[in-house]
Order: sequence, then structure tokens, then C-alpha cells
Amino acid sequence: MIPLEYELALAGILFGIGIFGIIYRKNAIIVLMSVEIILNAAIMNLVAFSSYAINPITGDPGGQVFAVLAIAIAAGEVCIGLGIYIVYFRSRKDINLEEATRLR
Amino acid sequence: MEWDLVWFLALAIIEIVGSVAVVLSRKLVHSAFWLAVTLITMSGIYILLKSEFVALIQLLVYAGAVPILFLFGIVLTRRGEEE
Amino acid sequence: MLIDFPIISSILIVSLLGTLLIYLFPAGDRGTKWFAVLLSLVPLALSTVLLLGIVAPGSVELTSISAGGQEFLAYEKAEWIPQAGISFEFGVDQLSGPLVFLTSLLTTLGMIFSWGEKHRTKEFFAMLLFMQATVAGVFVSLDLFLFFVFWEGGLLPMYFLIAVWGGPKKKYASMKFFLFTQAASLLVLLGILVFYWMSGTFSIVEILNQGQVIPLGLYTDLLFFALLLGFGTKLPMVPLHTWLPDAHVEAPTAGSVLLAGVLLKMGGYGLIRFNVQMLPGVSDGLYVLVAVIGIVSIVYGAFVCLAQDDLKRLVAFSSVSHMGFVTLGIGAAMLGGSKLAMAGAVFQLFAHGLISAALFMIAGALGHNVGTRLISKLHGAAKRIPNTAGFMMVAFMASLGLPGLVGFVAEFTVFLGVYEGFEAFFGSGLWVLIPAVAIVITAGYYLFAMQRAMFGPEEEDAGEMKDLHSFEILPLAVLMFFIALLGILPYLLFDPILGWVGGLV
Amino acid sequence: MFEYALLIVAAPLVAFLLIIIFGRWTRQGGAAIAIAALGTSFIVSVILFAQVLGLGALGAPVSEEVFKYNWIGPIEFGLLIDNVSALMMVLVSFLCLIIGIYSLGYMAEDKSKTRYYAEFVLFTAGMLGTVSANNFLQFLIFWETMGLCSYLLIGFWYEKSEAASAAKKAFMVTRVGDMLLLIGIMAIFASLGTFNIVEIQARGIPAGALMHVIPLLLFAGAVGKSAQFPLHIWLPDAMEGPTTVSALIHAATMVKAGVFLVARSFPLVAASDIASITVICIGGFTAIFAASMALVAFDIKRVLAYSTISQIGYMILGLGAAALLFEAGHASHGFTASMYHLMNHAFFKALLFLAAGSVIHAVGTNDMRVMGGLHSKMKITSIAMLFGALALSGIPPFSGFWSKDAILHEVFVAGEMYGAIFTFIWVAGVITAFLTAFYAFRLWFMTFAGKTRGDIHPHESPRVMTYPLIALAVFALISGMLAVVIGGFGHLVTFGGTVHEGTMELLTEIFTSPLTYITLFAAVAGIGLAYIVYCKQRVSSEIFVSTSVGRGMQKLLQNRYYLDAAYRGFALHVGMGIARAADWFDRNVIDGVVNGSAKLGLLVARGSDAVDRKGVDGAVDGIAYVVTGSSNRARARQTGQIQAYIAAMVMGMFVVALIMLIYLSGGW
Repeated sequence: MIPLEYELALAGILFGIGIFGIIYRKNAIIVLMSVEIILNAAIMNLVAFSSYAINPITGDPGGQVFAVLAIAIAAGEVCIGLGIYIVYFRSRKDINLEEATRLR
Repeated sequence: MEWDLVWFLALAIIEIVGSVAVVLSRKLVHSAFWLAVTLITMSGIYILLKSEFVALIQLLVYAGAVPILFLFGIVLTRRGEEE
Repeated sequence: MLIDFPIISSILIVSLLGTLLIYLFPAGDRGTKWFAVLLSLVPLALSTVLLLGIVAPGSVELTSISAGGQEFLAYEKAEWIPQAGISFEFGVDQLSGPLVFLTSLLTTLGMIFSWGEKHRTKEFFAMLLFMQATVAGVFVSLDLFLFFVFWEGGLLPMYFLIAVWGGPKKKYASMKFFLFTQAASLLVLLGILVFYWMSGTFSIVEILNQGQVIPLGLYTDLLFFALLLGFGTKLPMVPLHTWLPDAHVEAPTAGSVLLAGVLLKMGGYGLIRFNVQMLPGVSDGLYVLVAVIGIVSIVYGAFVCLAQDDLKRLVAFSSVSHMGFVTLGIGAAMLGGSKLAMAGAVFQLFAHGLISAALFMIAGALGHNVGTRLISKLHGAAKRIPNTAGFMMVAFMASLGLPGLVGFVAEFTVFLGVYEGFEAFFGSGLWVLIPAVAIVITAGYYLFAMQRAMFGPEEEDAGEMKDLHSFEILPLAVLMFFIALLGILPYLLFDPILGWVGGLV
Repeated sequence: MFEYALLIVAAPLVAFLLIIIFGRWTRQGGAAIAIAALGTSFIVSVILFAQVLGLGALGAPVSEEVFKYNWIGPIEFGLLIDNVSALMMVLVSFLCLIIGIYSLGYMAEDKSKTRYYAEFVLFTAGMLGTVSANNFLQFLIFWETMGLCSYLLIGFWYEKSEAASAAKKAFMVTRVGDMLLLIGIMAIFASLGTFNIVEIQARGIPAGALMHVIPLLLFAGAVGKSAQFPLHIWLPDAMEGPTTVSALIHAATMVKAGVFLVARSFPLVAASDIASITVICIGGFTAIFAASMALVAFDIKRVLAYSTISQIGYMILGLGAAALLFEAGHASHGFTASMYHLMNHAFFKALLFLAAGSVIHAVGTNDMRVMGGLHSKMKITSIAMLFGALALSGIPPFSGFWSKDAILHEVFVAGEMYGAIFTFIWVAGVITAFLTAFYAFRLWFMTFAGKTRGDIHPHESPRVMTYPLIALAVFALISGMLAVVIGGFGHLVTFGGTVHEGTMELLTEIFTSPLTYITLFAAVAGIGLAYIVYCKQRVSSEIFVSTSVGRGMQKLLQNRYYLDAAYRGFALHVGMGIARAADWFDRNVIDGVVNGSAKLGLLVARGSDAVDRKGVDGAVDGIAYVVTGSSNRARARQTGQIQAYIAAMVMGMFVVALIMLIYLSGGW
């Protein structure tokens, strides 16, 4: 059995890397990928907690249900995000986030 | 028991290295590849956590569909040969 | 004789109404100035009645209400926003009464002094009247919400006075002034809200009656600290003083007079009313902090003065130094329980109002009449402009604390109280030597300025120099009269203050 | 019963106001008002003095406080009338009157007479108020009034830059002493709860560290005002003022206020051996130190200024010795002697200055090197000055002899009781007597004897100036003897018990003591040396500087032991250095705070409202002036960029997490 702390530490590290990517990279697609990494870290927490909760053999299925739901939503989010990028690219010929300040 | 831990550590290292590579790669295509690696490794970890169903979904939806979507996005928003 | 007439609201209404009425005059009308000055005499007369009611209760009797062992005179109350417990509630005591009088006096004198103002005269005088109303409002409000309204309102006329009638760097100076004081206002607002939450009322009278509204402990100390920063910026205390020199240098003379004379006093008033009266019993460390800030302000301000060439900047830094006596007095009074220190601090508010007004009038007059305020460019000017030099000498002597003038009374009582307080708290009163060094430095920078600007051989090719106009001499003479009167017979004002402080420390 | 004493102080004060308001329209620029007020003060003080003496049956100290009122709170002001203050009031008002009359001639041609007389009477009021104050705070107030008048009168001819800087120097240096005095007074109040002099004298300072500190702080004030080492440097420069001012303020009255302060706080000084010894050492050292500098000065007024410092050193020395002996249970002869010397010195030093003023008025310069042979041209001045010089040198029966002898006698007694150090100071005092006689007659011979050295056309001064000289010359001759005739000065002023001596006993005591002859011999030797060198010129004055040691000494003395330069350097480099550093700090470092808040303001302004953009742009422009290159980058980052917002959000998250962590872990 892997100790819970290890799972959480790994999730935290992934989360940090994701945040770093969001802040550091200028390219919008990489930023979206970093968001995916963050989401993964979060889902992993769900799964990890569920497998350690209540019944050590089967775990708590609630966490897994949420994890599956989150995975589905994440996939959808990637579709929408990329869609926006493509539209944006058509109008601006660029998806550098430094230039994207029209919303200010 | 011991082997679980060994597997986990190995997967975790791949995971971390992979995600760092996602963030730092100069080329977008490489990033997409490394993202796929990360997501696949993740499903391995889910198996270690005895959540086989989640691992399956992860493999199908995430590791299968998402990188492909990204590749489409990359291709469609490519501008010249810069990145 | 008992006076049952709503004096305070009359003061405010007359000033506010006057502000509007002045706008009705056609631009460039010569009657505007007369109207403004004559109108400002009404609040002055009413404030004199208030002052008499405070310093000579035998001659004028005002309606009073007691609050937490202290009394507020000329008390008035009317509903405003009853749903939130906000009302028009006015009253003065020995702390605020003299300051209201000072506000009215300096407004009138500042108007007379600005008789020569040519640029947008109408608006200028309207702004001065508006300022009078807001600043007096701060001092007389017994409702925290109303207090804050006036407190914020006072920023506007000052901002415009600097931004419209100011010197070459007026934009920068006015913005700096506004940002600084606005940031300070936020902290004050925070403090007011905390008071409201803890006591359930905005009324100062009720809060004082409730006694210890805020439970002792960390929150009290934090609140004290926040209010200290808020009021300390206005005071100003080092290191939050940097807006002051710029604002003063750029402001028109009447603006400087009111800024130094009464706007700074709002900070001192707030410190005593909120931090001392309404927030008793915070930890000693904070009072030590206050005292240390006072000492640093006094000595640091004096040293910076020594290096200034612009007379207005010099006087501005001397304000930093002299307002340090207020902070030091408060700190020492709360540390050692010295009534004299607190009374000295209150007295210093009034004394410094008179002295700094005179100083800024002289610096301003030099700017108008001679064309420069730079000490290094005024060689031997005394021969050409003897009246200016004479008034400058008296004002400098008052400011450096020459006995027999009002500044000495305040400084001496603060030092005496500090000696007592430090002896009670630190075991030795001789620590007072550190701030006392400023006595020598203060004499140094004033005498140095006097010697270089006024004395010495006359410059051959100095440009035309005009001496004071008669409308400039009048306000200065009035100020000198008060400076000398309260220096020789300080008990007129000091004893009522001392009596009031007796219930505080 | 002394209520009318208020008139003594009030008359000059009223005159001050009258002269300010009406002075320019009256004859002589208000001189008439001034003289009338000074005359009133003098007459009333004489009546008062007679009454005090009559009450006390010659000698028993009387003290009464009159005209009390509360200055602030519990602090009570009023007048204290006793032997010392009555004597001082007579002395001061007499000298002010005499010198006021002299000014009629001396200042006749000056344009700013009104200002002169206004400041003159204000000074008189200050001095009279100082000597009659019943508490130390009132004392300080009038003391500072004197300081102000001294400042204004030194800088009377402010067009001269030397006068302006001398005035500033005088005020600054005395201010250092005043600051310490102020703290001393506050310390007294803190430990006794009163400023009242009578009460303080009666109760004394409770034992402890303050017992030594307080008299020392008070003495520091005296050191500043009386120009004692190390705060003596202002007095020689103060000679830039009109000579009448030098005579009155910087010789006869104001500089004596320090001595008077020590006398008023005598029990406090006596209670502390450290303070007594400090007083003795400072007094003794100043006496010889200042006398040495007088040897090389060529400015006639500066010689007299150094002489004043030196003579006041004697008075301080006498008071210190008296304090030491008083504590050991002896009578306060030294106290009496010092006050005696104070009175005599006031007369003869005023005389010397006024005579010098007469000379300056006649020849138009201060430099003794161009004078000489004036005796034939201005006989009255010359004789008067000779009287003054004899009194200063201590030749009987002139006044200086009696009091100086009494002081040195007291110091010698202290030396016998307490050991070598005081004997050493006594020797210094005798050497000072020698030097004093030498420079006094060097001055007289250089000015009046021999032949005229420069191109000058002297003439005797008008009668309005010579009559005061004659009056003072008479006093220089008899003021010492008068006290002897009534059986010793102790009958007039003493501290503690009375002193009853007959005239003959006193004379016998003085003239049978070998000490008297030692001092006398020193003085005569000084005069003789001056006669040989400067009158007969049998020996050239060059022999003093013929050796390298002599030359070195001369250079050292002419540069006033380099103390002026040292102080100046300290003020310019250390004082102004700190000031410049503070100014730099304010302009550069504290404005960093401003930059920070300007940035904050920028952020708030930018984010607030697009409609408001135009109005805010004014602010942005103004602030951008302050915000230099670094802020440009910050601005680019923080406006409209999603990543910057995320970064901020994450940081906020961390802060929240941290707070929660601390909170959950259970403690602030």
C-alpha cells in the first residue's frame, strides 16, 4: 500500500508545475496543457482519498465517480478552449497571451 | 507491498519529468507528446490505487482524446515555423 | 448668560451656504472678496462665542451633555439616517473648541491675506469657505459617520487649491497629497467601522458612555495601530510625512496657511479623540512606539530643515518637527500618566496653528513680493523690506520656542510631561535630552536662515523688492497678538485644557 | 509690603510697547521714553533696597514674594524680593540708566534709534525680571528674553556680515547652555513638584544621582550665559554690537546672570561635592584661560571682553569655593565675596567699556595699534579709564582690590582644607591677577600714552557721554570702600547666617594677611612690566616672540586656542553633515515609499473605471514622473494580462492557505 502522503505530495508537485506553466509560458496552448496537468493533479487527489477512505479494500466509490465526471468535463473543456483559440487566431493571427489584453 | 511502492515511485518520477517537459518544451508538438506520456502514467497510478475503472476512463478519454485534440489545435493555430 | 442657540450648525450652514452664494457672483466682480471676508466673520464670531464658553464658562454658558466623565458643550442632535443610527450630532469640548476657533480665525485671515489673488478669485474664496466648513465639521462632529464625511470632504477643497492655484509642480503635489491622505482615510474608515460593530452606534457620546467598548487584547492594539497610521499620515509623522513638503511648496499661501494651521490638526485631534479617549488601555508598547515616533519626527525634521534652501520647504519640515511634540506628548502622557504632557500636546495643536500660519504667510509674501523664496538669493534683504524682516523675526522666535511666546509654553509643558512620564516609565527622565537636542538645532536653522536671507550686506543687483502690503500686515499682526498674548498669559487657554485632560489621563 | 516692586519690571516693559508704537514720532527716536522708564525703575529699586536693608537690620536676609499669579495650572509666578535681588535691581537699573544716558550721545547719529531703544528697554526688563523671579521657570523666561535682546543688539548693525554671524553665534552657543538649564529645571520640578526658588532652596534635592546632575545642568546654563569655558567663544565676537551694548549686556549685567543663577541655586550646588568642584575648576580655569587670550588682542573691545570672561571666572570660582566650604559648615564668605566682585566689576567694567566707546567714537576704529597719545586730547576719558584699569588690576583702594582679594582668600582656605588642587587653582588665580594687571595697563598705555601712531584726529566726547564716565569712575573708586566702611559686604548680601565685622577688624584682617601682599605684588608687577614694555618702551614688545616657544604661544593665543575653529568645524561638518544626510534620505529613500504608494494608486486608478480614464490620466502622468523605469515593467505586467492576474490569485491563495495553516495549527 502506498502511503497517502506520497500521493498527495505527487499531486502537489504536479499542481505546482501546472501553475508555473500557466504563469511562465506565453503560448496559449501550453497554458491550456498546464491547466490539464492541474486538473489531473486534482483528480488524482480524488482518487487517492477515495481509495483510502472507509473501506481499505474497495475504498469509497464516491471519489471515483467524481473523478470520472471530472475527466469528462476536462475533455470537454479542452474542446471549448481549443475552439476559442482557433477563433481568436483567425481574427488576430496570433495566440500570444501577452498581446491578449483586450479585456482589460 | 514493497513492489507497489517501487512502481509508484517510478511512475511518479516519469509523471513529474513528463509534466515538466510539457511546460518547458520549445516545440508545441513535443509538449503534446509529453502530455500524453503524463496522462498515460497517471492511469498507471490509478491502477496502483485500485481504481481500475477510473484508470480505464483516463486512458480512453484523457490519454486518447485530449492529446489528439491538442494536435489539431496546434496545427490549426500554427503561424509560420516559429514554434 | 445661557446661550441656547444652535451655534455649531449655524457655523456650518453659514459657511456652506456662503460657498454656494459666492458662485452666484459674476466672474471678476470686486464685491466677491468683500462678501467672502464679511461672511467669514460670522463663523468667526460664533466660534469666538464657543471659545469663550470653554475658556471662560462664567461669561458664556452653553448647553452641555456629559459623556464618559467628560462634557460636550453646545450639544445639538438631529436625525439623519435613523435606519443606520446616523444623526447630525454636534458638540465641542476643550479639545475641539480652540481648534474650531483656530479654523475660523485662519480662514478669515487667509482670505484677507489673499486679497491680491487675481486668478479665478471667486472660486478661490469659495474653496476657502468650503474648507472652513469641512474642517470645522471634523472638529465638531460627534457622530463617527458624519466625522468621516467631513474628513473626506476636507480633502476636496485642499486638492483643488493646490491643483488650480498651485506652483509649477502642482499636479504632482496635489495628486501626492490626495493619494496619501486618501489611503490614510481608508484606515480611519476601518477604525470607525470597527467602533460601529463593537458598540452598535456611531455616536461618540454613546461610545464614551459605554466605556470599554472594545475588549482589550490583540484587536485593540491592531485598531490602535491602524488609527495611528491613519491619523499619523495627516499629522504628519515620520516616515509618512513626504506629502507635506511638496503640498506646502506648491500650495498657494492661503492654502498653506490652512493646511499647516488646521488640516494637520485634524490628525492630532483624531489621535487624541480616538486613540486616547475612545480606545483606552492598549498595551504600553504602542505608547512607546508613539513616543519614539514623536522623538524621531522632532529630531529628524529639525535636521532636514537645516539643509533646506526654499523657505517654504523649511517651514514645512519645521511643521513635521513641531507636530512631533504632539505625538511625543501623547505617548509620554499615556506612558507615565503625565497630565502636563497631554495638555501640552493639545496646547501645541493650537500654538502651532498660530505660528505656522504666520510663518507660511511670511514665506508666501516673500514669494509674491520679492519673487523668490530661496534663502540663498535673499542676501541682506532686511534693509529693503524691514517689515517683512521684523515679522519674520518674531515668527521665527515664536517657532523656536522663545519664552514669552506661545511656542515655548507648548514645548516646555510637553518636555516637562515627557520628563515626568519617562521617569515613571523608564526610570530616568534624562532621556528627554534626545528630543531636547532639537531645541538647539531649531535655533540653528532659523538663525541661519535669518542671517543669510535678511542680514549681511545688501546685494547690489537684487531685483525690485516690495515690502508687505497693508492687507498682509493686518493678518500677521493679529496672529502676533495671539502668539504674544497666549505666551504671556497661557493660563487663559491652558488651564481649561488641563482641567479637561484631568479626566483623560 | 513690596507690591510696588512690580513697577521696577513693568516700567521698562511698558516703555518697550510705547517705543514700538510711538517711538518713531518722538524726539530722539523714543530715547525720552526709555530714559524715563529706566529712571523710574532706578528710583523705585533704591527705595526698595533701602526698605529691605531697614527691615533686615543690616544683614539678616529678608525674603518676601509679591504679586503672585498662576502662569499655567499649578505653576505660580511672582517676584521674590530679598537682599540679593534688591541689590541686583539697584545695580542693574543704575547701570541701565547711566548707559541709556550715554547712548544719547553715542547713538545720536544712528538711523535706527527707535529699534535700539526698544531693544534696550526690553533687555532691561528681562534682566530685572531675571533677578527678581521667584521661580526658575519665570527666571528662564526672562533669561531668554535677555538672550533675544542680546542677539538683536549684537546684530544691531546687521548690514555687517560679521555682526550678523556674531549675533547668530551668541544665540546658538548660549542656547546649548539654555537647553541644559531647561532640562535641569524640569528635573527639579519632577523631583520636587515646584519651581519656586525659596521652596527649592529650603528643601534641597533628595539624595541620589539627580542631586549631582541637577546643579551641573543649572551650572551649564550659567556657563553658556556667562561665557565660561567651554562656551566662552561667543563673547569676544559679540563685540560687533554697539559699544554701549557691550558695556551693558556683555560686561555689566547679562553675563552676570550666570553668576546670579549659581547664587540662586547655591544650596543645590553646595549639596553636591561633584558640582562644587566642577564649578571651582571651570571658574579657575576660565579666569586664567581668558586672561591669556587678552594678552595678544589688539582690538580694544576684545581685550575688555576677554577680561570680562576672566573676571566672571573669578566670581564663579568664589561661589564654587564657598559652596564647598559651606557644606563643610563654614560661613558663606565666598558667596558674599562673589556678589561683591559682581557689583564692583559691573561698575568698573561698564566704565572701561564706555571709556573705550568714547575713544572709538573719537578715533573711529577699534585697533589699538593706530591709537596712542590720546591722553592729551581727551583727558576725562583717559583719567576715567585709568580708574577703571586700576580697579580691574586690583590696586587698593580701588574697588576691584577688595573683592578679588576676598575671593582668592576663600580659595586659599579651600586649598588648606581640601588639598593641593585648590592650592593650585589659587596659584592660577594669582597668576591671573598678574596677567590682568599687565593687559589692563597694556591697553591703557597703548591707547593713551606715547605718541599717536595712526592718522587720527581725536576729540573729547560730548558731555552727555563724559558725565556718565565721571559718575562710573567715582563708583569704581568708592564702591569697594563703601562696603568696608559699613563693616563688610556681608552686611548687604550673604547666604545663611549674618556676618558682623567692624570696619577696623576688617581692615586689620586684610592688611595683616600675607596673601594680600602676594596678590598685590603680582598686580604691581604686571603694571610695572606693562609700563616698561608699552610706555617707556625700554624693552621692545618683540622680545615676547623672539623665541620659537613665544611665537608658538602667540599664534596659539591669537587663534584662541583653535577652539573657535574646532566648534565651527564641528557645526559645519558634523551638524550640517547630518542635516544633508537626513535631507538626502528624505528625498531619496522615503520617496521610495511614495513610489510604492504611487504604484498602488496607479493600479487602483487603472482598474477602476474606463470612463474615468481621462481624469485618471492626469494622475498617471503626474505619477509616471516619479515612477521610473522599474515601474514601466510592472505596469506592462499588471494591466489586463490574464497571467498576471493568475499570478496574483495564486499568491493570494498561498496567503490564505498560510493563514489557515497557522489558524488550524492553533496559534497566532
